[in-house]
Amino acid sequence: MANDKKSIFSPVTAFKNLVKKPETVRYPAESNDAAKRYRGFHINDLEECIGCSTCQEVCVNDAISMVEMLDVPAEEGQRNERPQIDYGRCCWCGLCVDVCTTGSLEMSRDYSYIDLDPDTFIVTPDQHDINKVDHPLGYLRDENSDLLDLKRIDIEMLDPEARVDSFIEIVEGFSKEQAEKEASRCVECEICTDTCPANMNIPQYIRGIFDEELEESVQQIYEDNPLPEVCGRVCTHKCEGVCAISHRGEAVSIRWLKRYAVDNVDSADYKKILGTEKIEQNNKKIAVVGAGPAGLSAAHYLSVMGYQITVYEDKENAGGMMRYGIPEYRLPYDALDKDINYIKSLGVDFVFNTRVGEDITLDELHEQYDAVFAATGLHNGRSTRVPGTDNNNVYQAVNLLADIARGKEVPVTKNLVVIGGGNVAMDIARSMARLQMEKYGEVNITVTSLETEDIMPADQEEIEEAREEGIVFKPGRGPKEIEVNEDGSLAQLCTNCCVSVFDEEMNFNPTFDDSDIENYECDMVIEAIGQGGDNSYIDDQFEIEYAGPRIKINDFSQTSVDWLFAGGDIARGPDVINAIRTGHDAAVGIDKYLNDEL
Amino acid sequence: MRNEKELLELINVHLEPQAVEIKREQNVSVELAPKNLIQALSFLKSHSYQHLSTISCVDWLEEGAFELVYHLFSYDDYINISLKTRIKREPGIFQTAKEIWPVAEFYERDIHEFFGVEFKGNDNLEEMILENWQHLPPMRKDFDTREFVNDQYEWRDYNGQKHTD
Amino acid sequence: MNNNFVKGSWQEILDWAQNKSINMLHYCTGCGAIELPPTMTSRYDMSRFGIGPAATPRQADLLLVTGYLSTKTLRRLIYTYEQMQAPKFVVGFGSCTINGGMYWDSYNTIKQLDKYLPVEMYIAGCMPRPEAILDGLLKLKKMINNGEADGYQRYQDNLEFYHQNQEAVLGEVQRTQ
Amino acid sequence: MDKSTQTEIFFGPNHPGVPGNYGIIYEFEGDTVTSAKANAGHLHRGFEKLMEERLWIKNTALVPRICVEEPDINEMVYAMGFEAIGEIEVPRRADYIRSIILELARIQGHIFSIGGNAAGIGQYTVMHWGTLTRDYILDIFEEITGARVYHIYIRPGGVRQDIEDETFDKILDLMDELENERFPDLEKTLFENPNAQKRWQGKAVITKEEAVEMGATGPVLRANGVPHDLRKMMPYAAYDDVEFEVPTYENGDAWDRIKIARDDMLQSIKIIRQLIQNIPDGPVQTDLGNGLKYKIPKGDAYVKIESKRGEYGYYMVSDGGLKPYRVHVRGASTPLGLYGVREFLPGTRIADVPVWAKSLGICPPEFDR
Amino acid sequence: MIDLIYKIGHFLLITVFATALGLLFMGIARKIIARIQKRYGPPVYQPYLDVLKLFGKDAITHGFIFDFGAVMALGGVIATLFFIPLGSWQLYSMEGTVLLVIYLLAVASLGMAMGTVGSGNPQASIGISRALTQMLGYELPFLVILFSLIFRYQTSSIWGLMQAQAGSFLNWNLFAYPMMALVAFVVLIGMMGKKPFDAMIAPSEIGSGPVVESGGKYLGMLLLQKSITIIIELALYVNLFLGGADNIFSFSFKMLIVWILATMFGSLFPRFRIEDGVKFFWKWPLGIAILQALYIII
Repeated sequence: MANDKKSIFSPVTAFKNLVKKPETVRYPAESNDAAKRYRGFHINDLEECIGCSTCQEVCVNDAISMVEMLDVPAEEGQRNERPQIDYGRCCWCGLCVDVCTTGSLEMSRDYSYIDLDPDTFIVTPDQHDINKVDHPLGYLRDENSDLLDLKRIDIEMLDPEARVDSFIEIVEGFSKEQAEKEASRCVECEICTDTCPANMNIPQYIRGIFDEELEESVQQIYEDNPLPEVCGRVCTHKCEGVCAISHRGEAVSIRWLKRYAVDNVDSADYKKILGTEKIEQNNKKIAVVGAGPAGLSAAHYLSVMGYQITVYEDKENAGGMMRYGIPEYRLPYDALDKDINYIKSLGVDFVFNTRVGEDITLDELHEQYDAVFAATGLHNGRSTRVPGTDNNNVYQAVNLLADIARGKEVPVTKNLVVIGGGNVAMDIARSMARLQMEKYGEVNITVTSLETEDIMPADQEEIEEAREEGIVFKPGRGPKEIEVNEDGSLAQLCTNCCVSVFDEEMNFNPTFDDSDIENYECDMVIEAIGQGGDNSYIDDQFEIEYAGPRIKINDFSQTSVDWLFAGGDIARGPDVINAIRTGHDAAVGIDKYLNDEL
Repeated sequence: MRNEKELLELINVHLEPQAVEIKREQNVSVELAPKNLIQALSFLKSHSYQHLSTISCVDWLEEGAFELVYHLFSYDDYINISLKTRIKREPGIFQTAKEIWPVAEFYERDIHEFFGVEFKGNDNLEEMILENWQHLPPMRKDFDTREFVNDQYEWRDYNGQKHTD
Repeated sequence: MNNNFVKGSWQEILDWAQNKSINMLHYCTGCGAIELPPTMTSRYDMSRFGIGPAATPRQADLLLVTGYLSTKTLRRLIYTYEQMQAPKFVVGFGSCTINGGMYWDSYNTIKQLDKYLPVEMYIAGCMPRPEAILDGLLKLKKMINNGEADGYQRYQDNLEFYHQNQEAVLGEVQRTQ
Repeated sequence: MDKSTQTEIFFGPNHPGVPGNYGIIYEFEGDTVTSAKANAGHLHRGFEKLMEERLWIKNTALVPRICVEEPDINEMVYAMGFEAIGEIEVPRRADYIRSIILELARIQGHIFSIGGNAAGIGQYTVMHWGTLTRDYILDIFEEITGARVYHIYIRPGGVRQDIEDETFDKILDLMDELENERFPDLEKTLFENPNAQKRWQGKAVITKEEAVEMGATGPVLRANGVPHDLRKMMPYAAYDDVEFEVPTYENGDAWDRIKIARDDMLQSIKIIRQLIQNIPDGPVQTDLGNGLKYKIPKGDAYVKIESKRGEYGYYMVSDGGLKPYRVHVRGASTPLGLYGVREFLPGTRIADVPVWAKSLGICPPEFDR
Repeated sequence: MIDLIYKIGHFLLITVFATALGLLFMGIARKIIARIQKRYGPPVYQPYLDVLKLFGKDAITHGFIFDFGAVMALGGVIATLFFIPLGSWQLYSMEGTVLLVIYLLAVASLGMAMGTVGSGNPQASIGISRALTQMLGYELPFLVILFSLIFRYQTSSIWGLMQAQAGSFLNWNLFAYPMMALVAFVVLIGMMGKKPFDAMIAPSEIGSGPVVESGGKYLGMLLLQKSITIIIELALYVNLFLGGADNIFSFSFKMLIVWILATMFGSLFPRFRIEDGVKFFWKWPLGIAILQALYIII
């Protein structure tokens, strides 16, 4: 206390301020701009925003709600909803900006909004904030503040060298930690659910994985998809294409997560988990034609409802294209059988080696059963019909794939060309690559397609993997002629440049440039440009309506003949998930139809 | 100066702990039976643990227990001890620590107000923070604040502009 | 008629004086109060506009509700408001006074201030910056000058409505009026 | 004493002399307080309950609101609790930035409370200067974090954004300005002012024994010659990398506590300079994955740090879920504001009640919560 | 009759003038304090607006005593005003002695006290008891000064005391008896209730003391009373120590100088506790005053 200086004159120094300029900011005459990072009112780029509602999820105060906007189209991958912000709740924390999946939501430096009417404190921000004037941007998210996990967990895959000589499944699947980490990336926006042809409860089953409750996941998956082992491997995963995370990062590996969930639950527990231990029968009988994904799906859902199902299949085993079209390295038969066996265990009868239309007519089915679901698929390969396709060394991909699946010997030559740019082309090319490797120790396969690589219908990763395995791509080429040697063997495939595949109305109408000719030497050509179905078993007996090449069905997969339902590739698609959806729809439809609700 | 290990030894010898754990550097957690706790507090206080940071209460609804956590600190050892004990949730009665630390009276009052725990020996447990509270003590897990707010208050709907879902 | 005219213009003069001289009550109901000192003191100095602090409710014209109101504070705030002398004005600060703000699901705060007291205007923010507060007060001045700030009359006219709402939350409320 | 000569006064909650929305009900006789009790709870929002209802990340926006005077302290304790339970390492640069923020916040808080203390004894000039000076620090905060008061900047795993080099320069410039211009002015006008000394010396004394007994920490202890500071006793963030002293005085009165605030600010300036000089490069945030899905294992932790008023602690419990199971806040002034009022206020002159309340740094929101 | 009207007119004029000047001084003070605090402050004419506004507001009464107290306070100061020479402008100031002025000012204080008792607020009671205690503090040295002046010049009339300093400015008591002038300056600060002697209104301790329950028109009246009091006290000081003035303008100017100085010092020093304040008055000012008195007497 003693050493505290004190003097009544010391404070007098403060009088110097009398002659100094005051430090007051004379607002509003002198404005004091907010800092560069200032968290002011929200602005939102309505074009960029996809209405994913993640901002709503993260909002601490329930200040954000999604409001329907009629002038924004509800396209695939986005909802016509945009965030509405309640400034009677907002706390300007900026978490919504940090978490915004597209980066459309931002903050301006504007901070002043005053009104007499509290009802005006709610706004759907667009490029202007609540004051409807332009302001410089304020707080911006950067990589540190970002709340999304943009990097996906890479799935373990066999190396190209290790996988190319066998049909062992190349994707190894997630470990528990990986799966949980990957599952944690999901923001549960449900954009994927809207996009999935089967409208699967994707966020819910991913949440199950995150919560370490796989049984919950399996339940959620079986709501809409009775073939998860299949879809967990070979689904075209449109969901991942629209995944909200994919706008700024890599999409959540939805497909692999689904696979993880079902792979790690024992099929013996399925009945308990799904509550199908005891199903009440209703003594109605349904016939399903075709044991492909659509047929299996319909059979599953109908049998869960208590119907007696008989599936007619002309091949010797169930699965359709899943078994006879998709090679084993992508979809091991064990996995397929796990799904099918569960459906069988529900009491579904299978009649194999029986072709409807030949062994039994549709009319007969109609008499024996209460309703019929037809899903016979597309099993006949189409030909390019260019000169030379009638040669013995020109094959159809579907036939070869089926033979490989049956374990039959297939012809393998040294120098192969595949025509086609779809997944079937990839499947056959890669299968043949494995056979070539077994036989010759090297891969020599060329894939030509009309489409250039950016519009090739095959999955990008399939193309990548094929390339890794040594397959050469020649995209944008139209087959012109297969030149045949005099001894009947093939010489080369002659191609011209494909200028455009579709015309202005987006119809298939390729145009070619004959000045650009390339020839590919080959001793075997496989055509994989699409398949057609054989609906004669229907057409012979009924006048059925078509929509283009496909059978016309309504929302419940019902055809113009009321007891006949159709699904799968003959009605929609072609892919597994659409087939499953039509099968599920048919199940619902048949139930309604038989209860006179349709 | 004791280090964490020596401290735990001391505790093991004198206090019959149910569990001890070095949480991290300078932080020790000790679980005790309710009957030993008050005595442990005065023991530790006489062994340089003179600073009572606060008393926390955790409602373990599923286990039917309230966990009382006494945070002590020693200005000699620079170690923080969290002394934990679990009492039955019903009826939720415990002894006061007011005799050891008079300030505990107010921490206990707080816990009584928000959890409904009674402290025998503490006669000053009247309402302190809340006013005319008629419902379940609000920090209990079975008190649902959102439900309560829904009943008690109305949220603005901005003339129907606000979409709720 | 002539009388009305005189009365009218006298009222205008009073409104004008009121707009030039506002004493706000120093009652920190919530966290927004932390931005009041900068507004009141040297940095933004709201006394430039004739707005100054008042020590007691009796001397105040302006009640700033700076954010959330716990029910316990609401009771005191109502007493305070009723002690103030008309004309008197209430300004709501930030989200909490509009729709609960941060504490929308808190069991102990009110959600809409205008159900309990007549509010002249709201300033957005959590909490509003001093500049926003100044903007708000300048707007309030304009309103007072135009005779539009009539909250205290609304309170008198709808006394039953306000009292009912107050009692719904607080139980019995002592009335000084 | 005849009861009839005693009169009861409601000191607050709306009263210019109280620190915030808080009340002291005291009875007095003549000019001396005879009994007092705290009338707290006006700021109760049920924070601890609200935190149990919100995701880990969402609570980062909630915690600063617990004590409006020292929001950063709350952010820091919360983040530390999360990291302690989840055993998460924080990048070193983030530690440094956190320390810089905390020290700026400390200066900001001290200068504001010195102003408040001065206003309590009627020295409004210093109150104006104090608030003005604080505002320049808030400008820095605004530049770093995007907000003046509630920064929401310190996050589990690190800090929200990196600080740019120009901002460091600005901070250093401001520190020079504080040290060379603003603090000397303050020293002359307030600390050398005989009236101010008279108002504070020997007032609101709390002895060492009393302080330890009730759990008062920080300046209350240091005013009794005990150099206790959690920054030194249980180093966190980057405090083990810097050198600084803990100022102490011997009398335990209001005057000593206010001098400690002054000396603390000078130490903070020293710390900030060292931190800025030695700050390492590198990331400022550990990757914790998707913010909506922060999950830490089951466990609990009592974490505490040194606020400007002493120990500020959180007891956090996680049940392994997406939300905290329980968070209990121990504000620095809790024992003083609730227990101290009753025990130590009686005997004080009415004129010294604001000196008492303000010099002890009673911050009601932290015990109302 | 005309004489009466003239007188009444004069009364009114002087009241209005003093009020206006007092309010202007308050405005100037605010501006100066603001500058010291590094800000701009309200406009100089702010106090006029404040008064106008306050008279436009509703006001709640706390009973007859409360009303009467307010009227008495205002009436007391207005009456005092008539006995103070403002430059050459004066009504009864020829007859007015310093003692009368002191007595009349006490009436005003009593009026305040009555009003306070009427309001029934304990903080107001504390405030008024402090005000009266403080009065005890500063009146004592002030009386010593007055008596030594009266003794020195052998007149108790303010006019007479003022006349005694006529001639050169060196005759002003400020220069003749600087210590006494200094003491009187400190006392003046105390009388005007400026810091550091404003314990009776201390907002942070007791709301605003005596006026805690006064709102609206009552506060307006108190503000007017305050402004007139300031003028009376400044005028007293100017008359006693700065030799008064020939005309109202230079008189006002002198008052302004004193006022500004008082304001500036007031902005620096925190308020005394009431007993410290009284002790202070009885220590330094009283001691010096007595010394000075002894010097004069001997």
